[in-house]
Amino acid sequence: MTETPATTSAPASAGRGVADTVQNAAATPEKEQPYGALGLKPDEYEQIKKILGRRPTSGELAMYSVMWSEHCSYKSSKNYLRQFGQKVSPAMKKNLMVGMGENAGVVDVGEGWAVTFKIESHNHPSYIEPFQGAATGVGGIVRDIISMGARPVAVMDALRFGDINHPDTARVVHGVVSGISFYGNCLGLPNIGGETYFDSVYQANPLVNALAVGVLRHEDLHLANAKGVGNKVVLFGARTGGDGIGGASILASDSFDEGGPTKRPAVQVGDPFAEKVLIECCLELYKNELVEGIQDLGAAGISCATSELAANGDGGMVIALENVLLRDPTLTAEEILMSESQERMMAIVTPEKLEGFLEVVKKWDVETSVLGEVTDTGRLVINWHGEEIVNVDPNTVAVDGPVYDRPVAYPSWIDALQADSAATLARPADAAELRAQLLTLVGSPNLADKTWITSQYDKYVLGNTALSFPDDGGMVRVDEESGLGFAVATDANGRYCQLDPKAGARLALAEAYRNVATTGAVPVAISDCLNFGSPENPEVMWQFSQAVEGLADGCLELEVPVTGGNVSFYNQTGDAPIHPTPVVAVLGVIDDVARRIPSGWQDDGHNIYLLGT
Amino acid sequence: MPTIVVEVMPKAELLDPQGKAVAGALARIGKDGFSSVRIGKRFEITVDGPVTDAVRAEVEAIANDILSNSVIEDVVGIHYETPAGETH
Amino acid sequence: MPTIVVEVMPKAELLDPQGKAVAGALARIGKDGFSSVRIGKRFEITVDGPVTDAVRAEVEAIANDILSNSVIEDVVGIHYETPAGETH
Amino acid sequence: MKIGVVTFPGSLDDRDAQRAVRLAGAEPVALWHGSHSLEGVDALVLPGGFSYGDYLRCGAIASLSPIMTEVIDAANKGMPVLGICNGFQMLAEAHLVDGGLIRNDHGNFVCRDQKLRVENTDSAWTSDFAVGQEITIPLKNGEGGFIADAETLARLEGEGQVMFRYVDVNPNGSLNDIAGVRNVRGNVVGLMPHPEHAVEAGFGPDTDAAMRSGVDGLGFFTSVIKQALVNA
Ligand SMILES: Nc1ncnc2c1ncn2[C@@H]1O[C@H](COP(=O)(O)OP(=O)(O)O)[C@@H](O)[C@H]1O
Repeated sequence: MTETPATTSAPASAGRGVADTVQNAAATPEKEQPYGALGLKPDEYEQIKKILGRRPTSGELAMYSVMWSEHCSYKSSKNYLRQFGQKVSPAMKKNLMVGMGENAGVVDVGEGWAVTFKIESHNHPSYIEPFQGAATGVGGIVRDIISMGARPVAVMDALRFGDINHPDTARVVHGVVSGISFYGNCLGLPNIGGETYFDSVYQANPLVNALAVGVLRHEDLHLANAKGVGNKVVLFGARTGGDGIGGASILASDSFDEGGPTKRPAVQVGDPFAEKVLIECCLELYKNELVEGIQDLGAAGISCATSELAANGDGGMVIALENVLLRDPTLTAEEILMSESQERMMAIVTPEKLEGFLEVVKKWDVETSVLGEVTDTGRLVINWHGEEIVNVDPNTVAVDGPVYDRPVAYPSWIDALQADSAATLARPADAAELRAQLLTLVGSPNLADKTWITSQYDKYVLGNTALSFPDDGGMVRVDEESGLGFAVATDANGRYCQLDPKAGARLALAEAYRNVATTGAVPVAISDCLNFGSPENPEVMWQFSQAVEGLADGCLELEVPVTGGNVSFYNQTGDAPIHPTPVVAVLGVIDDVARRIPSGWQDDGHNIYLLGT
Repeated sequence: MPTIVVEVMPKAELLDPQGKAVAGALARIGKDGFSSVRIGKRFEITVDGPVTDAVRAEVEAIANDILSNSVIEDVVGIHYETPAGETH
Repeated sequence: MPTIVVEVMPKAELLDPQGKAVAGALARIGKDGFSSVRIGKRFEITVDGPVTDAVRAEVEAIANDILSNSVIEDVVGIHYETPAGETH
Repeated sequence: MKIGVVTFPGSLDDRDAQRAVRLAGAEPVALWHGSHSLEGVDALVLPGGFSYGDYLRCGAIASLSPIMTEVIDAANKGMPVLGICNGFQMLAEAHLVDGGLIRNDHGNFVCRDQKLRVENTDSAWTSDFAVGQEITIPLKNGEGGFIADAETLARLEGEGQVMFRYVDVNPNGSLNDIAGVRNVRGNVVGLMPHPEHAVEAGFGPDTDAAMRSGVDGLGFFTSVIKQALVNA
């Protein structure tokens, strides 16, 4: 019998029911495996073999490949992101209930209330299929917020598109904006702000960064971990289908070729209605104290949820994978492990509460299946129709992945770029020229009115929006009695960062900080989405290192902690990386939203002052 | 004037939230016996002149490039109908 | 399993802004020769058992009462297809 | 007075409608789509949102919900019913008001502060307004284009069943700029704009006086409360 090499992004599988077992893997060490097509480097594959003491089964290979992808493992950025945890003063920790490393950071905002927020990218999927890519980006970040025990209350979107006159730009802009509008509006979350920029560096690599904010009472805080031997592992929400298989590693680590979206791996399709029901269902489960913890399923689906829950808990878990409810019965075990089907959650439930759990889930018409339970063996064991197809230490999958100290190189072109300053440009010679320049500026797409976008977003739903477009920051009331509220703004300037990534990152922080402060709120926390080119390019890695250093130092100076965020690498067209684009989101607190300060002149007769330098 | 019907369906392997919602509604009101519902689009295009080979080629191109999104949908049928109604 | 196809179109005398938008888009990119486009829905319903007369009656009722809204839409076709694909 | 607000899976503005009822001075009662009880309420609000994702036609699947049997029955007996946005679409799907709502003519969802003209005050929900009065109410929908065949349209216009018309901008291609209609009896009113988002200064639409200070939506709820007092 001859082995046919795998050509698809999903691992070759022996077919349904007869997956590659642990026993089989031990017996056939010589079997060739398609690790390269899954995005694993030869030495990473060797490392997996060393960890396991044998070759991985195809299911294990699927898990390691998605979890060790840049997108999930942060292997190139980890060494730098540590600064956010190290450069902190006691004042920065004061109001922090949950810091970096969890699904989203949580900040105490007083009166027994807490706010959680996070910004995340969905850049590559949004180029391939702009509508669904952007829609599922919103869906994903909202599930992160729910997993902390919070009710999502607002979203924002920071967008960067190619040249407004390029023939492909309209496809991306219309798709992305209607995708965000569709998903966010249907979830009933007010969109309270964002950014929109056009620049040809983003032509075949738009940036779609979605932010969500949630509120919770202190006592409702939940962390996603699998603790308590014998507790049940339950999957609930949408059925698992063939969506976005291999998406996490293939979509997030590959760059696109010039000439349009030719590569078309399975995309994910979002169902905001299912997510809305899931939100209400999760909140009722929390309220009735029926769950120990809930983990959202995002990139890497069940691979990620099981290994992270186990690694963060007592360390062991056993799963019967055939219990996963399927939309497509022909899916293989490996595909089920990798599927990125949306609107799914995994809960840890004590056996006594399982019945109550199932009752609530049924009330909301949400489908559920019990997959297995928590153990203290230190092993994540996944069975498929009675045969063991995965047996790993979950830490090796979810926590101790490879970490790279990638080479950095100061870009040779940067001195010339910095020297080419605006001071060398000709000044307008007369009033007519000045007028023409001004008109060109105000008519340029980056300064023009954004109403075409913002009018597609519901800003009224929930009835608590105190500020939104065209204000510099969005503001939402948290407590109807006291008027307690929060404000958020996101900012970044890729052109500044191209000139000087360290100063650019600091400026992004400063701008978002100012935009929050001018609403009347006090800035208290940061989330960031770091969008860069390939980490394998030393110049990009230098930009990244500079930007993180600048941001971490800036946060220390302003005494606001980074509570979480996201790194998106491989944003480039061919070899040309995007401008470094660290998007910074600042969260502020205001004790009464009635005292907020909107942008724009409010009344006749007010004095106008110019502050600062 | 001749009418051309183009039928577009969501790709079988992708989620069809619309179909799912309708199937759920049917089950809730006691209409069971239907195991799945998928919802696609049906375009009726009226052409000015006769349906020549050139028109057919053009319609095929439009169906694939404009009326459907090949990332998430398939064109499952193109029918040419004369005013009398019979299908060619 | 047999599949039933139900076709629903917006009523001819009422506005179809989506169809109009597509027709406009076609004209703008130089695809003329199409005088109108109308956009309706195509439902594929899979039934669990054989297509009996009772099933047909039920599908007809569902098509008229649920899958379409008679104020604004017409059911223009119901086709019964066996797995092999031929239409009855 | 008790005003019920029905929550369907996918309802979004149900809590806002409850807040509006409270601010207007009545007691809001949360009702669940899956129940068959109206819990003794005196009037009903079908709130906005995307019930069942609005996937088939807006409001279509919700109009088949268990509680709609009671809603339709109560409406036919004269109970005041207000359908807002998705609620209006449910009323149309349940044939409690005439016409239908289709995708906006420009194809996009639109959220804007919308000026409306009150065309008729002869209903349970509009007596606090004056004919010809202009009010500003937030509008947010993707499928708010009102359509009806020529005969129905002529009847609605002729019988004074057109309650609100869009002023300055027709945001969705509605025929005759129609924003809201009532049934013949006047107890059932449906409209696309959202009165419940214009009930609290600071969180409503902009007015000439101050940003976000519009409270024109309160009139819907105070109207129905007054009518209940008169009938009591
Ligand atoms: N993609 C978007 N999503 C939501 N709001 C946006 C988006 N783009 C711009 N906005 C909002 O539009 C307003 C104007 O944006 P912008 O022109 O970037 O203002 P500024 O230059 O003052 O930051 C702001 O309130 C901003 O939050």
